[in-house]
Amino acid sequence: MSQELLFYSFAGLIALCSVMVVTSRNPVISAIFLVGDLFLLAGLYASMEAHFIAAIQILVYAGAIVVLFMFVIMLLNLDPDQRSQVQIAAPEVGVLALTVIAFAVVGGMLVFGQPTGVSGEMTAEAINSAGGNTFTVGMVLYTKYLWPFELASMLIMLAIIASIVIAKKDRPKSATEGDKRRLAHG
Amino acid sequence: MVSINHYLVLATFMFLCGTLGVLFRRNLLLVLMSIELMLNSVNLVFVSGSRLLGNLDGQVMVFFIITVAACEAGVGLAMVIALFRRYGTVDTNFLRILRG
Amino acid sequence: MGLTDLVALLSSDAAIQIIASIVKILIIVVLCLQIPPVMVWAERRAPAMMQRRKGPNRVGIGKFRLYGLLQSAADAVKLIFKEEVVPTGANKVVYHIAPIFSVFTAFLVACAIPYGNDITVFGQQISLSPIRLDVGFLFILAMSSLAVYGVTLAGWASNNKYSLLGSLRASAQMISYEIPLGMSLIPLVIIFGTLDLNKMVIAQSAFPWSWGVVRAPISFFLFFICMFAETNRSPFDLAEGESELVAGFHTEYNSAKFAAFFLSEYVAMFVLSALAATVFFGGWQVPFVPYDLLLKIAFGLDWLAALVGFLFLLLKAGFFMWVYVWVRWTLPRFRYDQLMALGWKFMLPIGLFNLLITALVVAIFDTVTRH
Amino acid sequence: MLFWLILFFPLLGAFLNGLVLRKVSPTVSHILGTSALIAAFVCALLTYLQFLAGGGQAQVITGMEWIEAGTFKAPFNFILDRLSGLMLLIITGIGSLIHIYAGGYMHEEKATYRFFSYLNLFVFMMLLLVLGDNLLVMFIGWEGVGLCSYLLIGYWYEDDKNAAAGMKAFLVNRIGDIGFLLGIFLTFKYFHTVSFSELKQMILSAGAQLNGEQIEAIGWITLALFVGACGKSAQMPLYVWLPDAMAGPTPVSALIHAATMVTAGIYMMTRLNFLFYLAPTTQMIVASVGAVTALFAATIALVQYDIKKVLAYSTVSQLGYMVLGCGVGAYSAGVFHLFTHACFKALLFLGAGSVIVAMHHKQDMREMGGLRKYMPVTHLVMLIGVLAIIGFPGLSGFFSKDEILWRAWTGGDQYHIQWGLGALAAVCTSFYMVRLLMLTFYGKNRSDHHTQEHLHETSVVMWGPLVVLAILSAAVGYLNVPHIIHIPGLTNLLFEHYLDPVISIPPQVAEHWHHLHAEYPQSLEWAIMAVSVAGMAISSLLAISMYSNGFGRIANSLGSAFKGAHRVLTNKYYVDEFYDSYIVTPLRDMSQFLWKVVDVLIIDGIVNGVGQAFMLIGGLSSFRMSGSLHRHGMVMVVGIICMLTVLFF
Repeated sequence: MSQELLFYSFAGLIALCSVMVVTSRNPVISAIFLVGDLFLLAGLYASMEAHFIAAIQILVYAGAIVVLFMFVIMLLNLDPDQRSQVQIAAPEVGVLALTVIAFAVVGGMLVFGQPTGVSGEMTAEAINSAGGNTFTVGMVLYTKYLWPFELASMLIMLAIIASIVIAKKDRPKSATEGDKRRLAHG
Repeated sequence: MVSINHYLVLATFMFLCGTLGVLFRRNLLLVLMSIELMLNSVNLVFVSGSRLLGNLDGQVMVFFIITVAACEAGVGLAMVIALFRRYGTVDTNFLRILRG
Repeated sequence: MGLTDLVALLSSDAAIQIIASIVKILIIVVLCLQIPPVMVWAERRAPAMMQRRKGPNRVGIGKFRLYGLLQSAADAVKLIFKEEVVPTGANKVVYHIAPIFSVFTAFLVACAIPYGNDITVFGQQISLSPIRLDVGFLFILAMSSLAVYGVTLAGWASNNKYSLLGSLRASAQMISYEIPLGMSLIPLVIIFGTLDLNKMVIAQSAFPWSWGVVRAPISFFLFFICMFAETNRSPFDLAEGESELVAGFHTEYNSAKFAAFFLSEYVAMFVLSALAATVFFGGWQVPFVPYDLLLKIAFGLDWLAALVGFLFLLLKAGFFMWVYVWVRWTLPRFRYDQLMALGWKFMLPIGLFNLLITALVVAIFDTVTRH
Repeated sequence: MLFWLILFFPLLGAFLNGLVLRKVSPTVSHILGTSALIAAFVCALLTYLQFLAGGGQAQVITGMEWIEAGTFKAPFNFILDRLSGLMLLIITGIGSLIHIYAGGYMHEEKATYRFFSYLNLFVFMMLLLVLGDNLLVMFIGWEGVGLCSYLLIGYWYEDDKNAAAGMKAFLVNRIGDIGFLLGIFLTFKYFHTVSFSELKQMILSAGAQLNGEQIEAIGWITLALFVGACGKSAQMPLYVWLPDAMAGPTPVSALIHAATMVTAGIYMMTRLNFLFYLAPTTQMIVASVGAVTALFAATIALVQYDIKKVLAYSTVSQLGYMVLGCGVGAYSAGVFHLFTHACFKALLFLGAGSVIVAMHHKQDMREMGGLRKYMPVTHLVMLIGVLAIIGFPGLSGFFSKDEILWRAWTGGDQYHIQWGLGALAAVCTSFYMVRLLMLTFYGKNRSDHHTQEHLHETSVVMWGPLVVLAILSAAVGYLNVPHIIHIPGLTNLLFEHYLDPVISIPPQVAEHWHHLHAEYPQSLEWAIMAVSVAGMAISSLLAISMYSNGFGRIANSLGSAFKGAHRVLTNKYYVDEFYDSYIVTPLRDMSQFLWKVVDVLIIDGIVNGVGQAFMLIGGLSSFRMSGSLHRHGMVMVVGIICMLTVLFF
């Protein structure tokens, strides 16, 4: 009972936040709702006994990624007229309708679907007796997924270097003639 | 008891929001945020699946997705900044360098 | 519903836990609300002491002046009853949300500190921290990483360039020092083998030579520096360098919302002090008195023992609070590039190195003891 | 563990010198490079002593897996037996001495980190070559030493001549490498293994009767491998690179082009002696090539003026002896000559290097003379070196060279011609070596005033190693005293017995060889020895009389009397010119054709054409590209929806 209450309240808020992320005119508001979304999702994870993922979700997603978004938004400090307007033309409307319908169909299928799959051994009780969620996830991560884990660290290294190289302000580059022509064209 | 269907439907809805954000928002930052939304919906599916099947691989996968998302956000935002420096805008209406 | 039903409902296991949680949260909130006045008083009296002057000592009730302690109460009253001014260009919603966010995250972290060993009430085991998770350690890191939002949003929403600059500085600083902070704490996790803070405290025992500060001195050194940087305190208080940025991110805030920022800043200081005490100085352990012995001394009453432990925790945290004030009136301010260079080029490499060494030593020690 | 350190130290030295410590002073790089090698030598010595104490049985040291495909296996396994143990000591020991010396020789250079890095890498590769338990690991070392040789010959690459010499060495070696590779392929095809130990077991085990096809294959395998050996060990007709290789610094000439790398061919043939024993035709070819090379190079050396060129041709000639030894089945004699030659030729090169340093990098002997009084130590050690190489009785060359000649005579009647060529080459050797000594150290000094003023003995860093090498050159001969001479306290033919476990005559031909050894009387051996010593003495005296005071009357009149022959010899039989006009030029023309016509016109045309065609097609269809991110995204989403629809319904 309380589980369902929890789920429905969280789910409702998540849905609301998701809609607000996409529809807010102001990117900062979007980012705030994104944080809310992530926070609520972390709550859902925690309710599913995935404490480690919940903590990581807040630590990395809310604590780092969205902060980065916020930073960039403030750094760019867009003029109000540059805050985007949704342009609606005929093809857009068609695609919008099609997408919504397609997702509605998928959602409908999911409501009545029956899950199938091979059950593993790590049920909630097994996890608790084996030393808790963090411990068991760690064991899986550092044994079965050791190499992917190392690769992921390599990926992060690459991303750090790439970000620095891309965003570095080495010498002021103004738009070339060709770029200006294209911009004027577009 | 909350069944997995609940989570899946919620994830589908989040994914829909993300998709529409990518398709219709003209601000590159918003596009990136929408992508984060989509990734999160997938994470939700993984975690709920992990609980349903009693298999921790799903949670490990979420861990990796978060890693990749961090990289994606870092590089993506760096590109947004570079674009803004060069063209003075992050509105995709004005960024049509690949126009044929 | 009759009275007996009500009693039955109230004495059910779940109800006891819920009531206990509410009580715990109330205690924490009340405790945290007392921090700023006391600290403001301390921050006035301490420099006075250092500079051989008197400091505030007049305000009192009648003849009871309490060394000027009531000056803070008077200030608080004045602050809250001031007129609220909202800048015209501000983003109203975000402007109002920001201080709430700030206080919220600060209190959340404060809720995860173990204030004492578990006690048994009505046959129910109750832990003395409102939020008790087996990943409590991660929870604290996660929540303190959210503190940056309050600062960032406040600066942005104020629509003031000094606020924005201050908030950018502050948030960049907090993000930068969060990494060495985490790096300095992870070796402790390796050493104690748990993410549960209360278990960490128990693992440290009552004897100072097995406390975290002895086992991981470099970690403590890093943590100690990060404590100041994370809370934007002197000597790292560039975010509100008065001579440069008016007052930093809260330039445009006044009255109760300013008080909220004030509150959250001091709560954050308290939380970090308490965390330092918990992780490095044995938390609620009474030095040289093991918990079993303490329990015997306390006539076998676990709540009394927990109370004593709680007081010792406050004592230890209070020491660090005092160090905050002490340092503020002793050291000059850093330059911004120095701050960043210190964080990224000095603290982070040392933190990584320390982590590596600790992991190696623990691994070797484990292997040796196993065979 | 110790064994791995032998390989590790030179590699570490190369790594540190080449990649890490590039900015340090020459002294530091010298100390680093040298100490890496000395450490390797100490490890090698300890390993070797351990190995001998363990009874000296061959052992395979298992490294890591390398290539595995089906039945083909080439792991990084190493073999430690008496042969590779000896080579280990030669390479690291003489290498250490030369490293020490190089510090003095190169001290005026600026970027010596490059030099010492290459040198250490060379030693590592050479160790790999020597220690590898299969043909492929040996091939890595084989190519690696070739590479280092190329890099070191062209060390002073600013000079086009040096760069060209390096290139020449590299290209000529390629021809030999093709032979070597063919040999590896054939070995695997017919024996299904490339491992030495497995191959040896397969050939020697009495039960394994080889079929006719395999016997025939052995002929071709050995021939192909011998082509490889020809390239690396500078035999006819592939010797041309070695004299040019003297463009490199002198320590390089001493280490690579005299003591170690060029002996790789002899080492390889000895390692595979059980195969060569089964191929009499190849052995005949090997012996003939060796003998012809020995004489051919010796005659060229008679008239050279460049001190290093003389030594280079002398090296080619001496290598010819070793090959001759292998060809007549006297592998232990060949390896023994390799050993003594490594000592005295390193000594001669390093001595020549001292002279060159003293002469301010002038190498022409016509400008030298009378250096005895300026450089007494160098003179003394050079004298020992010359006496050793010409086979003066009692010094090392006497024992090793005579052993080869004796074994050539007794190898069977078909080898008497080769013996004759070898004996003639020995006569020439003593002539040109004594000539070198005379022109350099005796008579009047012919250099200009400025050079003369600065003539002096070199530093101890340089002459120290020379003294050690001189002692070695004098002494190592007593390891293999022929059985007709009795020296109290010394066992005869110590070295030959030492190598017995390595030299394994297959059962099929064992009888023939044992038969050969038995039948010759002692008096014949005395006679052969007398012939060599007499020839040596006569030609030495001739040289002394001709060159005791510069170019005397006899020398000039002889030169003018045989003008034609002199010119041919001075121009090295026109071999380089022959190669140039009949091989290099046609090849270059063909390459020009391939480049200008086939590559640029046809291949590039096709490639660019394909690209341009796509550009054209892309340009035609590019009008659909709106450049709008969202349009593209929408198309993608619609596509995914369509695909899912098709999949589900």
